[in-house]
Amino acid sequence: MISIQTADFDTGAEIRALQGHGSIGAVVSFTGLVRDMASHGAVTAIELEHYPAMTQRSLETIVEQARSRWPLLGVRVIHRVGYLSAGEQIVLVVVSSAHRHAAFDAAGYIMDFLKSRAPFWKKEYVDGQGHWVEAKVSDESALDRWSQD
Amino acid sequence: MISIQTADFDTGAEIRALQGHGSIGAVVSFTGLVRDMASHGAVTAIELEHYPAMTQRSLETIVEQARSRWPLLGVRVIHRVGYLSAGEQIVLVVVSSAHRHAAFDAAGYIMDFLKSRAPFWKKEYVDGQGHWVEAKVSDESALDRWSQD
Amino acid sequence: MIKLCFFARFREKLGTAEESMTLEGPMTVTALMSLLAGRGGAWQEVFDCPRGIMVAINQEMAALDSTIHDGDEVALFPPVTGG
Amino acid sequence: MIKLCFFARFREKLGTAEESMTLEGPMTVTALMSLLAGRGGAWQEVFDCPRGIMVAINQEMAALDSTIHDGDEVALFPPVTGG
Repeated sequence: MISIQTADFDTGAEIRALQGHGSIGAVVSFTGLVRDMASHGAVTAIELEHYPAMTQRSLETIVEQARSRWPLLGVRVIHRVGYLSAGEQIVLVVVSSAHRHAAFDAAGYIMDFLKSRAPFWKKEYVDGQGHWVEAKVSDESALDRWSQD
Repeated sequence: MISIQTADFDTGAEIRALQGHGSIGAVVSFTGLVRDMASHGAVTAIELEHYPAMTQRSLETIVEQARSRWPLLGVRVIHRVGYLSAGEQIVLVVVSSAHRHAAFDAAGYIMDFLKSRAPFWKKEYVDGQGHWVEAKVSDESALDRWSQD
Repeated sequence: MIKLCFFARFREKLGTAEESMTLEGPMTVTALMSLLAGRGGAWQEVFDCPRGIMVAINQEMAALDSTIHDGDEVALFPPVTGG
Repeated sequence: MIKLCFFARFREKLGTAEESMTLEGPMTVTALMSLLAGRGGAWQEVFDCPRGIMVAINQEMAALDSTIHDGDEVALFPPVTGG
């Protein structure tokens, strides 16, 4: 259900794998890619570092929280680590549910928490120089829309 | 960009086709499937009717509105018509953008308007008996969250 | 002459997908519906009450008080349920 | 003994990914950071100000006033930027 890997993934195959159940009416996928531009120039590649002992657990917690908020029928998360060239796939989240709003919301929720809670760090290479990506305030504030009261 | 067809589609191939551009950071897809259950029993198939002269134009308008609200890099919409068995794919929306919130929001927007504005009608077959699906109030009220002022 | 199109449940109930109709002059969608309801039988059942009826004029969504002109294509159908 | 782990910019700046450290007794994360900053040089630069530092104790996110006990694995890192 959750994979952290250096290998690439096949989005279509992962989506198909979640469509097996007859009561599924909606499948939403999110694919994150290495963009070729950063504020300081053209990005040729990135390097993704993670905290192996914690990353899997952190993603499991995020997925459990999503499952407790929405009636999901399937969840798949793949996050790559290591060197990735511009245009390569970084992350995949696929969620299936009976209804579309649950699937959309859960996929958005998982990505928002993954971005600001899961221990991954991105270094961008511009002209052969590595720069650690700074966290965006917008990633943290994106969590506000999921606060319940 | 917009197809109305009887043939099935390959979600993975459609997503890959929208990933070509280097400034794309996020791709969101929605796949709608024929659920095997309705309120009145087990659904074996559905039949989708549309208004050929209007459907394409209606979807184009919805996509244009989404493009005017979010900075999108690619949009693909496929909606099937005719007989479809339980578990089959009905509709696909794929949106690519530099950033994930634009991609999520635009895909959700397109689906919400498609559901309540595009001229498609669904008949469900339960025990060989066809029943026209009644529109849900929730589909109309889903549009409220996109009202700007 | 205008062209009338019926879809889904309406098409089945009325037993027809489209017809041509002579228009005396511009009229509202509501007036057209009254006229159709006046045919009695299934026509009255479908068009007696404008609630739950959607209308498109020349392939654009329209309202009950929209005006229909000669040469228009007017489609009458139940709320859509695609996707 | 506790295990300290450093990631990303911190790991590079400190020139080390992890170390073992003897703990006199339970202490807060803030106290640990002061202690590390006291080493001077890159350590001071990284841990002088707790703003922009995230901490996990035994692989769970923790706060500046969380208590560290003997045997814990304490990870210190900049805000995450995955996905």
